[in-house]
Amino acid sequence: EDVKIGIEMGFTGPIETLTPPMAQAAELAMKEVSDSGLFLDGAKVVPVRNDETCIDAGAATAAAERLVTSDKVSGIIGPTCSGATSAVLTNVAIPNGMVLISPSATSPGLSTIDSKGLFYRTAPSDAREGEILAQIMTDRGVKSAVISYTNNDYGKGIASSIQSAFEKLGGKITLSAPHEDGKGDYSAEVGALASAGGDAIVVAGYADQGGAGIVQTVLDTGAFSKFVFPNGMWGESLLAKFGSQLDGAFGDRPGSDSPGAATLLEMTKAAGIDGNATFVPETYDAAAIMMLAMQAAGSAKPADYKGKIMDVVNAPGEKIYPGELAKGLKILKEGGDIDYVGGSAVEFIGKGESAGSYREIVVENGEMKTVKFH
Amino acid sequence: MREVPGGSTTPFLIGRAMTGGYGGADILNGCTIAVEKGEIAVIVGPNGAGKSTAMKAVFGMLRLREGSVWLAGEDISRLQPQERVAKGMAFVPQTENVFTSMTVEENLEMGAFLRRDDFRPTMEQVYALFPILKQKRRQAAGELSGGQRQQVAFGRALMTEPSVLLLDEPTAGVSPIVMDELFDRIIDVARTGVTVLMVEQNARQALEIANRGYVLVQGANRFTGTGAELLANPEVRSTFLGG
Amino acid sequence: MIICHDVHKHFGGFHAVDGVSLEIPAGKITGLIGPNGAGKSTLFNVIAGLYPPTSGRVTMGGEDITGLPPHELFAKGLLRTFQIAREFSSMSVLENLMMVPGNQIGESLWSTWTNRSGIAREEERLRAKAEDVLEFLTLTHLRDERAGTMSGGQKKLLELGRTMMVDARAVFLDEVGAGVNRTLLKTIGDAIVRLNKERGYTFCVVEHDMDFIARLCDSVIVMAEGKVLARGAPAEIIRNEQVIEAYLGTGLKNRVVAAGPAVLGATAP
Amino acid sequence: MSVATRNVLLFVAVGALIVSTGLTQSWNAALAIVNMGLLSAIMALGVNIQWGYAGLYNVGTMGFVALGGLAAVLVSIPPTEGAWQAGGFRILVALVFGALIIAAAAWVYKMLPRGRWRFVALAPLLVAGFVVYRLILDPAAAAVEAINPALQGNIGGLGLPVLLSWPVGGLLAAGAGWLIGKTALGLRSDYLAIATLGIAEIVIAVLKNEDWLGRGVKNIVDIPRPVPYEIDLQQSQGFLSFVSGIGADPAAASGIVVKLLYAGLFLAVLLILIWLSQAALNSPWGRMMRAIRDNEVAAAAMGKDVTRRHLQVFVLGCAVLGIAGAMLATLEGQLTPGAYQPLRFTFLIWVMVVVGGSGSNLGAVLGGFLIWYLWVQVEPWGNGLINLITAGMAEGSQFKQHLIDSAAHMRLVVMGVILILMLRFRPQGLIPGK
Amino acid sequence: MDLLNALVVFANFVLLPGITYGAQLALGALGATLVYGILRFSNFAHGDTMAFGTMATILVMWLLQAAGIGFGSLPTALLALPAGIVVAVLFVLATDRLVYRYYRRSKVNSLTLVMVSLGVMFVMNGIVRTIIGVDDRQFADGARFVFTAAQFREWTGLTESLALRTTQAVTLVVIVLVVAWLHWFLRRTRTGKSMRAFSDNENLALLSGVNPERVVMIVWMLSAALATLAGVLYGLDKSFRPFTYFQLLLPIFAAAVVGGFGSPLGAVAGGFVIAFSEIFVTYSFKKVFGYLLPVDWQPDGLAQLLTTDYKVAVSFTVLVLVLLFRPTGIFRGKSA
Ligand SMILES: Nc1ncnc2c1ncn2[C@@H]1O[C@H](COP(=O)(O)OP(=O)(O)OP(=O)(O)O)[C@@H](O)[C@H]1O
Ligand SMILES: Nc1ncnc2c1ncn2[C@@H]1O[C@H](COP(=O)(O)OP(=O)(O)OP(=O)(O)O)[C@@H](O)[C@H]1O
Ligand SMILES: [Mg+2]
Ligand SMILES: [Mg+2]
Repeated sequence: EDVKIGIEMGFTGPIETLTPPMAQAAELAMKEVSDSGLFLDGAKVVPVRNDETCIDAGAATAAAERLVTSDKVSGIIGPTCSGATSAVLTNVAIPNGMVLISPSATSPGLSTIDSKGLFYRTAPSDAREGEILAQIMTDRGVKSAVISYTNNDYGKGIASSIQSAFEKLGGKITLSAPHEDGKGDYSAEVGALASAGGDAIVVAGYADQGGAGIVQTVLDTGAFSKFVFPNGMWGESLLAKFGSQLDGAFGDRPGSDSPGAATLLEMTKAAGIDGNATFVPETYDAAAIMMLAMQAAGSAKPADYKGKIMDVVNAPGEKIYPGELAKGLKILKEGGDIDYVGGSAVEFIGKGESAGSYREIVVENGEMKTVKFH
Repeated sequence: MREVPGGSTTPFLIGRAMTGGYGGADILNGCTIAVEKGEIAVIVGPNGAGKSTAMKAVFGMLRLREGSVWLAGEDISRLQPQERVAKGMAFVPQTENVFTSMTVEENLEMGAFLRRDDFRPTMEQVYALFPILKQKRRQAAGELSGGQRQQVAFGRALMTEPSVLLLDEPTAGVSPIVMDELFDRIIDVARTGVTVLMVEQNARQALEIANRGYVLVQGANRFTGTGAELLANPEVRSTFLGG
Repeated sequence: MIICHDVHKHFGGFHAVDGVSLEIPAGKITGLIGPNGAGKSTLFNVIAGLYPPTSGRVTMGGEDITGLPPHELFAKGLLRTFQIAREFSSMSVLENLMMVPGNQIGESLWSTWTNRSGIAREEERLRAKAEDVLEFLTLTHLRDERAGTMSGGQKKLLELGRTMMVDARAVFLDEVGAGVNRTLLKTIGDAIVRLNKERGYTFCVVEHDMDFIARLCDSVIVMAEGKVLARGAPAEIIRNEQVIEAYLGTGLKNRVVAAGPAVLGATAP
Repeated sequence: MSVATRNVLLFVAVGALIVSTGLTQSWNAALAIVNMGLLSAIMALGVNIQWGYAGLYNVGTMGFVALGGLAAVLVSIPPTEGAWQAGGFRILVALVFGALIIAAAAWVYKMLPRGRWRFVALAPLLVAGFVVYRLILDPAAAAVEAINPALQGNIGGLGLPVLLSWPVGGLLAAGAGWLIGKTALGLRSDYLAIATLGIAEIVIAVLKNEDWLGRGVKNIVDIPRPVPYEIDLQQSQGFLSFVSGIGADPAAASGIVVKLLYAGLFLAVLLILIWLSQAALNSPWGRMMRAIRDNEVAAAAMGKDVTRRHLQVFVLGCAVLGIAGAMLATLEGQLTPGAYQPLRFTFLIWVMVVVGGSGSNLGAVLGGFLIWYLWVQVEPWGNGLINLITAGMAEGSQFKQHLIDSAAHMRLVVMGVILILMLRFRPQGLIPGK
Repeated sequence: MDLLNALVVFANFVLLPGITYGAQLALGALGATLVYGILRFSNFAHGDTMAFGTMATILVMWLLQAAGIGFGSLPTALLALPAGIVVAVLFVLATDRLVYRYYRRSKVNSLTLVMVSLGVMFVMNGIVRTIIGVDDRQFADGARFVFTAAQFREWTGLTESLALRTTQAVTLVVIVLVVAWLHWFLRRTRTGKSMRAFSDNENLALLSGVNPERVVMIVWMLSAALATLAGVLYGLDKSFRPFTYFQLLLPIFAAAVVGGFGSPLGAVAGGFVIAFSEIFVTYSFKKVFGYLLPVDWQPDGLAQLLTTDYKVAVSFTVLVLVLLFRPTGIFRGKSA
């Protein structure tokens, strides 16, 4: 019997540029599992896409309701925006005992919801990333900086964690100001940031959203010459757009020295997916984890497999990388134990949040280069 | 139905047995209005009789259920208003007859919209007729007094240099002195061969200059005759002309 | 009743009303005439609170009413009609009349929820009154039509009808006659006289139909170019050379004479 | 067909759409639509009061809905420990001070004649007032925001029952509406529209950036409920035995019960509001409002106080929107300022009003249900459309893949086409108003 | 020297960006204001018309680039612009034929038309995204700068610097030409006058012999052409993304309204009001004061009237204030 998995993401609305490769990555994992023939007695996994609209919690809830009660999915990858995520979690997932694995929700506020073990996220939490980025900045001799963050829970969270960590290390943030995504003009923001001044500008946004607008305006006006990018900014599109103008920019991305990230990049490339886009590894991993947990439980019922999610992600067990899902399925079938690493080196802590390990990236000749792992 | 005025030869402009309305009940009930070339015809009647509706019907702004409109021996019932303008017809509606946001001069220019020749002389004539308009030519027509607007509306129609002039209560709200000017001018215009059809409530003055008069009641012809005949008819006088 | 003290109204550099002082005596019918653009409607608008005057004062029964908003003037019993009819075009003719009386119980939001029977009774009364007015104006058959679909003259009648819905002290009529059938206008004139005689309404009437003015008015004020040109009894005014030159023209005299002296004789002393 | 029967049929038709969702998808999905439909109906009612009755073009709907949501937070969530001591009181002082400054400015504005002196007096008053206000507010706000910022950082609420927040939301929005009405109602049509839109954007900006108030973009996700949680029902013995008695699935049944409870509450509010608005509309008050909408100058000349009535209607409409906003936050259990976007909370509501028939309360309700239904249901239709189009295409063709990837956008296309068609056949709306 | 530096900083971060952004908003607002002024409704599909026209231009540009055709130091997109305009015009005329004409003939009220345009907006939204996708696209080629910040510093030797982008220069030239032409066209030409007459009183225009279909057609053509022009110039300067273009709708309407809806000059004034109130009020004068004031007078803080958090709020506050004193906009626009 086929297993349906819902993919509920903001296909229209503010983050519509981010979601298509994410959904494709999830479907890539599902195809891999289906093709292996090893999943739950040879079951196929069928993805069901649904639009969460990002901004409309009501529509997101309705869509999720439809996924659960009409499409009868066995789990949901998503939602992607925090408002939709919390609404779907409290109003649909928890009442119906449905498992949600969000590849992109990072807000600490979500942990206040008593999710009954139904909610997981593969994107690492903001706090950890802030510490690492602050460390990298200090190591690279940045003494003072400004932060421009996207005005949502992710942006605000990461900005404040960078600021506090950086100031603890003796640096100075001269101004931390938000920018709105999807707006036309960022001159005002850059004007204020430039006045505040500093060695570098941290752009805590999204690569093809307001973040790109800020970068563009900074480059155009010559306000700063050194960029620092947290995870959300590292996308192929950013480099395609600005190329070697960004030389010298640095930052961090989730990832480990494990070969997973590189493998996934190869796989996505082969499938015609933009593997460098934001949250693509996290989404692949989210889908993979869900299916592996089903396999471990030997059942696609949320109530059965939700308890297995922590087990398949965390040690002990055989490490499983992207492209090795068949291997993982096999081990689990045989009753073995696995430690899913995936493309983002995912590791769950607490109530199902990703611990996250990071790689340090610099731009050289318009190309991303990993220089170190943290 | 009454016989077509003018006997067997078709009049220059005729709305024949017109029946129709605005979608609900018929407003016009088989009324016939005709004018000869270079003559003045006046329609009078109580308020709501359908006089304005008849004018609109002649100008093609109302879909007729029955009846037809003929101009110079040609059936123009199917023509759009702007096509009738091209045929030399001009119409001054009873209300909303100026472009309020445009200046007086632009209003006059719009009157000459279809003219390709030099209309400056005609404009000078209009200004000579209504000197106040010249003074106010740069002012928006919406800022004029009621009577001044009527002058603009009339002037706009003159600018067309029409061969048929339809006027719906041109003298409503104009002062006596201007009214005299207007009637004089209407006579002049008719003398140059222009056919004039007008609705008037200043009916006595209007009928005095009319070659032909129609009394319309509930969308049908009640009395028809020369202006003098109607003026002389005591029933018409007391019921429709205010004694 | 209503006194204007040196009222000015300027539009940009243009002096539409240029220092008008006049009195509209209580309980009388006063005519206001003058060439097009003399400033009659503008003066009306100043008195009725539609425009604030540039300078000058307006008093009503000794009380300063300069610049009061229209609805307060209405409450004080000052009513006006508009030269270019302003009906409530999407409402029925009957509703156009029924909405007029002020301080209806049903206009308070609270009583629409609490005092529904009171409202119903009041509506009955208003409806009866409105029907009377419609009957008088020969508009009964249009009672439930949308006012916007009325003919030009019918709209004028409705304008007048609205002033008949309430007990007014002073009524300002701006060319109610333009576009109204002359036979009906006579009846209207009679009604105005009756309201004036029986209920003591004060009227100020702008009209270009001299027969009408002559028949109705106790006295006439002539305006030209924003100023008062002359005032006096109708018969005097009609013979005033200045007025003839500025306003009446010579044609009219001829016509009035042609129509017979009876017309003038009605009010001539 | 009489008007009444046609209206009944229209409601039956929309009801049938929702029931068919219940049959083909699930009753939970159908009830979710009903609940949001009820809320949409109330919002549409609010807009209809302003637009349909008085012709006031308020495009700031989202701001008032958001204020209602804020009320839900301020009333229902428990106070943050230590927040009041840390800075809450000083914030209060700052706000009172700010209000005083504005009052003083208004007073000065009234007292001084037009001209330069007014400006000379006002400018320093406002600037100095603003600086002092910020001097009091900023440190206090920072202190509050420093309290456990990852999870709190706000002053919290009063910890009262959330139902109380519905009237409070109405009052809050009405208060804001009064302020706005006082200043902006002199504007006409599209100018009023853009001004109200601007003010709504300002409200949203405050909600987004003043973290001490409602956590800003960090969102509040745990507004308590007036009805039991499904999960608690699923664990209650009585409920389980009841469910097994009728042979239903406990998860689905608990969802249905909770939604029905919400629906009952919402329906009660809607019915009260409808009764109140119908009574007002079909009375001389309503006639007066129609006259004002039709021709303000004439209405004023007929003794109607246009300004006052506009303000009255504006405030009432805002109050209804505020109530709906509080109810929405209650239903969703969260306040997410980023979600208050014009498309969703202004224009969609306007579509409901116009499609329903502006000026008609029943129309607004019908439009609310119908448009909400479409808003959430066109997505599968869009997908279906794409499947239909691509069915005949060669497997694996790039174009086909492209179209399939674009399926999400078909939702917009279908929505647009339906809107256009609906207006084409009934440009006056389904149940036209007077 | 310090004075110069202060000026340059100010110019680089306030003046130039403000002028450019203002001009971009103005261009967008022109098309919207034209439709409002003459067809008498707020066209919500205008933002998407911009997106559509830009998309058409980009597609043509790709063809040109594939054929190896360029435009020297100017962006190739400008070469493709005429074709883009033609496509957009055709598309918009088709919407008029298929959608708007029916409503116009049945004389529905303007709010219904607004809602219809909302429907058209949804459809165009979907079409654009389906054809070109949702991604951010940078399509400016040629020389991006007339002079860069580094060049400027080299020439002048100042500490502060200034950069001028090609697109900024082009936008400014275009806006001046377009507004002058439009003003002349509406006020002086026969067609222009007939359009104003049509908007004033449709029936009477008909009586004067104006062909309404022609007027409507010209309005749509102009509005589509202006939208495409605005969209392409904007996209060259920033980048093209359907969602951003959709979001531009609000500031564009704000600009049109604050300037006086229906007035081309107003659209320009409005564009600058909106742009400068965003940029100026939230600008931090710290650096400028740093050059101008003696050391011990210098502010500790950012010397900012309001933080950029409130950028949107500020521009709308300015807008509301302008409207309070000028209820129908700076240039006394129309009100329905
Ligand atoms: N809003 C305005 N702006 C500029 N000028 C105006 C305005 N309103 C009126 N005027 C001018 O003021 C003068 C007086 O106008 P008003 O309407 O008072 O005349 P009137 O005496 O009522 O004339 P009529 O008999 O034609 O109705 C006219 O010349 C008119 O052009
Ligand atoms: N647009 C319309 N829609 C529906 N009915 C209309 C419309 N215009 C006029 N009518 C009706 O048609 C009838 C005749 O109107 P019309 O304007 O032709 O009268 P009229 O003879 O010109 O009167 P008046 O002397 O008052 O101008 C009136 O009863 C009026 O109510
Ligand atoms: Mg008529
Ligand atoms: Mg007048």
